[in-house]
Amino acid sequence: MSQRARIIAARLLQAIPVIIGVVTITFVLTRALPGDPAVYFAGDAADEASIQQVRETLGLDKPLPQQFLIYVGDLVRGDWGDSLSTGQPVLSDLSRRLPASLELTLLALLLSCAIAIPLGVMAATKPGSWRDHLCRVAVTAGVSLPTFFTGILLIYIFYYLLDIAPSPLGRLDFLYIEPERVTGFYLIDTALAGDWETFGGAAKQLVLPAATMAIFTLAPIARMTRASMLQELSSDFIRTARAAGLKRRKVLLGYALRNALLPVVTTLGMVFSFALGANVLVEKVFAWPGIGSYAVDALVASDYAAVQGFVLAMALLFVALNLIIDLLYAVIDPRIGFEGG
Amino acid sequence: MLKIRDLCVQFETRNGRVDAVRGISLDLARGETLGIVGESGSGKSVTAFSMLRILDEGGEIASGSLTYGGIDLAQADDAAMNDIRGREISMIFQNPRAALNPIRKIGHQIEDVLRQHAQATAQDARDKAIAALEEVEIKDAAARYHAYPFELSGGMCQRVVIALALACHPQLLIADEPTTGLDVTTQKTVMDLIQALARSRKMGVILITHDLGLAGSYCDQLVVMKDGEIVEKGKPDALARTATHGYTKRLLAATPHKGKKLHELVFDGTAHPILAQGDVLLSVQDVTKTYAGKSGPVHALRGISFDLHKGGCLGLVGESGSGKSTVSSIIARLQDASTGEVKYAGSSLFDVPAAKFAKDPRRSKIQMVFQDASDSLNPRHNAAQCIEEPLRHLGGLGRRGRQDRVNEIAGLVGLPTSLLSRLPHQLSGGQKARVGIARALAVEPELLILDEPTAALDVSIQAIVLNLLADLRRRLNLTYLFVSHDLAVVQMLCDNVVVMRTGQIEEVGPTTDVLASPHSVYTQQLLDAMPTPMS
Amino acid sequence: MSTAAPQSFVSHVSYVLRQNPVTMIAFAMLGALIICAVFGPSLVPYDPLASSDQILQPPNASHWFGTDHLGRDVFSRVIVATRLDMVISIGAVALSFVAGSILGCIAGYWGGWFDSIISRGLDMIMAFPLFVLAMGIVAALGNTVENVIYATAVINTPFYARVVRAEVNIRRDAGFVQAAKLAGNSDLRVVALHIFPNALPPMMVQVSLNMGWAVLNAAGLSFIGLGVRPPTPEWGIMVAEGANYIISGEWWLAVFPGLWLMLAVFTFNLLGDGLRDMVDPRQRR
Amino acid sequence: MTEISRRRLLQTGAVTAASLPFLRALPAHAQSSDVMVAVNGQTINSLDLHRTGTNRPSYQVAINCYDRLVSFGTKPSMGGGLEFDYSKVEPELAESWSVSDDGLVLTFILRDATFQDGSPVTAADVKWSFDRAVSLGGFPAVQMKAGGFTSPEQFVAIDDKTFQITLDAPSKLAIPDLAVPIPFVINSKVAMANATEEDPWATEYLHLNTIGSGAYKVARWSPGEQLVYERNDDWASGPLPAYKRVVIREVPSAATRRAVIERGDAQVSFNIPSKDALELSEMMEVNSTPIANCINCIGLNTKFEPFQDPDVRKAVAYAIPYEAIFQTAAYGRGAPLWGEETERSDIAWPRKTGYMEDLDKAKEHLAKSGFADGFEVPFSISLNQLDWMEPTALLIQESLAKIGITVTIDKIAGADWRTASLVEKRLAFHLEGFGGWLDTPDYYFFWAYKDGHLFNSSNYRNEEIETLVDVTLPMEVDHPDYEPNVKRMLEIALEDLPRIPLWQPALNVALNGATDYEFWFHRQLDVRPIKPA
Repeated sequence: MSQRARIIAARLLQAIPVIIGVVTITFVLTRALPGDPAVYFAGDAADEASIQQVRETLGLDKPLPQQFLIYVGDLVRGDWGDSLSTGQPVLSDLSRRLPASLELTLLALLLSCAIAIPLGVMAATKPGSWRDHLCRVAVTAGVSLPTFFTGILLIYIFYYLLDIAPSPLGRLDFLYIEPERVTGFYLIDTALAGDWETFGGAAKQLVLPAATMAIFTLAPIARMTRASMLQELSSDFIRTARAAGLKRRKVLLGYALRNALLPVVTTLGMVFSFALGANVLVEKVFAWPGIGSYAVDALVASDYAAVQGFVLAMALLFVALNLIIDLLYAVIDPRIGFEGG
Repeated sequence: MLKIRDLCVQFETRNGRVDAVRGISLDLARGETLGIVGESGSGKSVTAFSMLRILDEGGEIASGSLTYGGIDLAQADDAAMNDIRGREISMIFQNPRAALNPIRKIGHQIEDVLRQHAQATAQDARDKAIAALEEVEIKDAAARYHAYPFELSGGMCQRVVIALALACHPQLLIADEPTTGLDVTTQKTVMDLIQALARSRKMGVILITHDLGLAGSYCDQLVVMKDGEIVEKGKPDALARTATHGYTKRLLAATPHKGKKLHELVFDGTAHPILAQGDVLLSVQDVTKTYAGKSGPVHALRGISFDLHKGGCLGLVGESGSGKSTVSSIIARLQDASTGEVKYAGSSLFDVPAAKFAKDPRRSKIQMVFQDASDSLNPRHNAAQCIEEPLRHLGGLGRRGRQDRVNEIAGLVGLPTSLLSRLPHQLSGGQKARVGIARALAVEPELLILDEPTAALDVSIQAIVLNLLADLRRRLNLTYLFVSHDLAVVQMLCDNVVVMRTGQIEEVGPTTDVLASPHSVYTQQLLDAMPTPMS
Repeated sequence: MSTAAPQSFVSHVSYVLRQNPVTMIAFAMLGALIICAVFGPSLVPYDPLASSDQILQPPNASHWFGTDHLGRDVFSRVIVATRLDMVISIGAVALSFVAGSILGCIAGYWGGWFDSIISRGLDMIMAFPLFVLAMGIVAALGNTVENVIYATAVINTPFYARVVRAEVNIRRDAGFVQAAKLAGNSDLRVVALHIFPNALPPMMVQVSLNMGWAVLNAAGLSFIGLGVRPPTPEWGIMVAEGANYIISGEWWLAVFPGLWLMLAVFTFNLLGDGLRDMVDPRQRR
Repeated sequence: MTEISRRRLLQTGAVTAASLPFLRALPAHAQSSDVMVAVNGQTINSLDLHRTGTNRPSYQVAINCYDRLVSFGTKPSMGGGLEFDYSKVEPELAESWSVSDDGLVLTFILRDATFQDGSPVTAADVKWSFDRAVSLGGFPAVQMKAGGFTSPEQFVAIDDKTFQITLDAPSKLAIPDLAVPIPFVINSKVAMANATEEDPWATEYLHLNTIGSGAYKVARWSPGEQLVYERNDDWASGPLPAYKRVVIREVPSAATRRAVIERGDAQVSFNIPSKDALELSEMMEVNSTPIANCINCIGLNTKFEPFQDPDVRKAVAYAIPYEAIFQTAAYGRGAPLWGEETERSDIAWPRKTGYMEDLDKAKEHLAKSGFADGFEVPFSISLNQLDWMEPTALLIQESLAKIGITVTIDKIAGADWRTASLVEKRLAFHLEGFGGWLDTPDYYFFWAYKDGHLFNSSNYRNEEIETLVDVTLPMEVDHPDYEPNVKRMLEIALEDLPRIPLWQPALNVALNGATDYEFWFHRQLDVRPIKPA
């Protein structure tokens, strides 16, 4: 489709300066971090000589611009450098940890949409009623608590006291064997392999952390759904539909909600990129081997390669995300497609 | 077929109950076309909505009955109403493009209605939808089936809405201002289509409009409504002669049509002699304007030239897209032209770019009155602040001086000082138009550009504002450039007229000559579309 | 048209409050928060920094919210912390509001080059994982309160800039803008005095959301150890430290500051609609 | 939801908020008895201890998967369970060994042992491993130097079963330094097969695989998540461990770790905060062994002018609320180091300093000093050790304010902490928790009191200490001059007081469903001796 290709091209063209900007800022930011990684990784009783030796292996002794050129050179060749804190190449770390975070965030968003959108629609149909206020209050309460607090509270109640939830020890209880890696998403890989027992295990592990993040992302989605539904319900084509005698459900869902989805999709995009970054706390509490905690540990240890790799991955993800949203827009609203974005 | 007995409709609003309709009674026989005429706020639309029971939030039928084919619609339960809507009675609305679901193919929207009323099964729904489209004279309906509303023109959309409404062959069609917002020429074709369909199907039609001329030429019966009550009933031609109620008379007088004089619009209007014209104040020489559009350059203006004499009033007439607004904003120095020259009192206006013109001493000489008053007044400033704004930069007066000037101008345009502290959304259409004019006159301009100043107003208020403008021109010795799409209004106010079409001038000359013997075919079309006086 | 005389600002505000009970409660809570912030230190029964030998006492008569692991009174610390957290949220929001508005106006009104550069810049901040950016700033410049505020402000700026850019863009060619130009206003005055004030209502909702978010962000930073410097009492740190004590049974260390934090963020969020109605001229009757 | 806990829940009825904490630990879940789960807060970043950048938690792999020539014995520990006995050296891979009269030549006879791939362990493997330990540089090389092992020439494989080391000078630390984790024996044949020109010591291969003769081998390692040990059934160098599989799970949040050990889903929770140790000790076996030769102390940097004045240093020492700190920061775990030293010998170290909280004496000293009206100083603590440093700093801040010294607390992130405190030594007033591996006072002084050495974060220089330490370090413990030298060293340290000892910290390990935990000086988890309870 020519215009869809045009959207993709336009969006990618816009993305290039953003990526370049992000790479340079991260490079500068990591160098501005206090603390010399060479000392940290030279180990405890290392003397001046061994610290200098580590500094050379890391190439930190060269002047900054030269380091930057080397870094960009490596980047182009696909070598994202090795992370010192995990001893693995950054790329393999990211490829193992990104699916963990994505799986958690996507499931959380799915959960929160399944709750927030119906809530938004219900609140929009009866604006100002007690139900509208109740929904607004409940959803706002969810977003008012820091995620780590909700996380630990959920562990305390469902795991520690009621022993319903499995032990919050990462993505899979050690009783199960890790599924053979296809997409890195445990749920998908186990389903593909038809190993339903591990699928159950992985799903059980996902429930609490996903719930924690879902509670946190309810508010923006519910609020946007309510606002755009209110706007659509007051538009003329809804009156035409009602005048034509269409059933309430058809008018509400088929006509109004379909149109209201547009701004909701944009909000989803924003909430997703925000949630992916903010689930650092959830990962810390649930020992989830995600990308957030990886970045935080790297930052604390001034592990430059890991931090830069993480930020670049997130930037690429952000660009991909915007691209998907644009395409979704073109699918939902033909007008966007027609005007070429 | 339809009997309405003293219907009352009430609305629950923030400051208590409002009676939108106060006991009206109507009858409609099969195949008859009834016109309901009234100005905004007269309750005509509310009556229509109450027939289908699709009143807005907080509205409910307080008393009275609406019997249709034996059923009292006021009491009918939802299930029954659902069957009636669309199958027995259906409705079409004002701006057609907004009345269709923007992201769903028009064919599917028609199918939804058909399937809802079990008029079609999944298989033949498609053919039935295409048949419905053909009935409203849409060319190659099969292809149009897959089109989206935004891909169609205004007129085409209205045809689709009609197809939607008539898909299930209802007995009664309610048309709420079906043609306002459409171009004059398309208005005529749509109304003819509705009339033809009504006759061929023996269908009752209720036409709701504020345009008495339009209602007169298409309806068998007329009803005039004001503030929720029916003030006049009767046949159109009888009504012209035997109008009893003062309001109807004023409405009849205020409706402009061919050959009508300006002062005749208002009862006590006095005719004024044609003013002597001074030398050339404004001369536009071969002005062109091209925009860089998405798919190649767009030539909005292809070489426009005309002169405007001091004290004169030049009409600039053309349909939407003719470039008349572009010319006016170039002259007002809100945007720059691509090529060409505009001389004002001898000196060129183009030597100072539009962006820097704010500081130019001639800024106060050229002012403009806008069409949509609610869009052209800053929602956060009250009337006094709006008028005072130009004084603050160009007037050179102190605070007290500005205060007196504002009051003086308000008086001049007939705006009571008590309204000066009101915000725009607390003023009526007419009051907002007066504020717009007062603001333009605050800095004593010589040339006033009027961009469709009364298009958004009700007929009776339009009459008053037009007379006010004529009066001000005479008293303050102003020169007018009157931009409009409505030839009827232009022929009353302007000495000379320029007819424009797609960026070029079709015809120039004194208004009387152009009206009497138009040279270009296009001008003739415009003349034919003008409503004729009530016979 | 109702012809009642236009209400003054105060009567309009009271009108908005009456009309929406939830907003009424929100403003009442805001009042309470401000009182805690201003008179906090003189109201509280104990010195929030003084440790004592009664370590980890559950809530009792003398200590309504119990004591923490250094024997300090949790109730006093929660009340006194209000001032710091309000400073953080209002400070961060004010900074990002001003920066966002300026960027948004320039991008929205002048468009062209300005628009693409600013938009790409905003995309860059948005592309940056928010938490890492905040951590980077705080880690690089030290964990003082100012740095926490700057970090939060930088993250919030894109939200405002996007809203302002959209609002200014729609109104760029509105009638009243052209009228303002006719009245002799320079472009700058047109944007600042005519267009921008009309973009305030949607901004108010964003302000309320971000005020809540700023406090949560500070709490998140504290959880990783980069928050405000000890021993200054701040809800974020208290919840972060207290969270580790829940499992071992001392739930009051985290629950009470968490509750207060929730109430504050809750108030900020509910304020959004009320603020918008007050600022929106069309609401006045 | 296991049967036991559901029934217990039903008995206790609905759980109300007020009674939240009472549901204490439950018996270990019905785990298969030959698998053990240990939870740990730190992350392992390599399987090869000699690799540059390998962090401290990764040492446990070298301990559990590789053998050394010799090892220390064990003795009952003050905090319960067993701990290593520095004085007894026992055979591990070497059946027996002999030292030449002049103490320069050490000859070891190897036992009949095989690597995990079945090939026999030969002296050539030992030589290759020792050459690797001294040649790869970094911390391993420095630690080997402490025992006198510096270059490959010193190591000779006489025949398959005999291995000989020749020292440049006799040193009492030589044999003990062979028991530290660094000199582990690698299967050199497999290693050399995977070596390349730029990587002669096969660091890349050893980074991801364990090829030793130890009690366990690493079956699976997903960095940042978990590490799984499989038992090597034909382990020759010691009693066969009880567990067939051991899972080490990395759980960053202390709260989650506590929940998991209480619920019994993990049998061992390593290095838990003192508060948890105190509370968990009521319901399960908790070992809190004071760490040998390790002191939590306050560093007074001589670069900061007021701290050059001995009276100021003494004033600070008398103004420290020792008891309150020990209760709040350590919850009474570990050994107090303030007040009069009564029951221990003159050269026992760490020892009580003789100072106690006495504000009047503190004010007296401050008045005598050049800073009578007090001064302002930033107090730096490390982000990675907040659980004991923060409460301590807060209490010190509060009590110093009483004598006019105002202190602002400054938290410093991990990487920056080591640079600032140890390398650049620019932190004026800070906390420090160094512990020497070799359990002799002179070894502690070598690192912490000699000018320019890494852990001397106070920049302290005392000519007498400089010479005394150099002389005493290699001296045998039973040498006549040893005891007087050490006594003199302790006197100077406690008089000059560049570092004010607070308490000897304890390493807390909770066991629920497992027992026979042994504390080791390297402070990592040795899983070999642990058995199901």
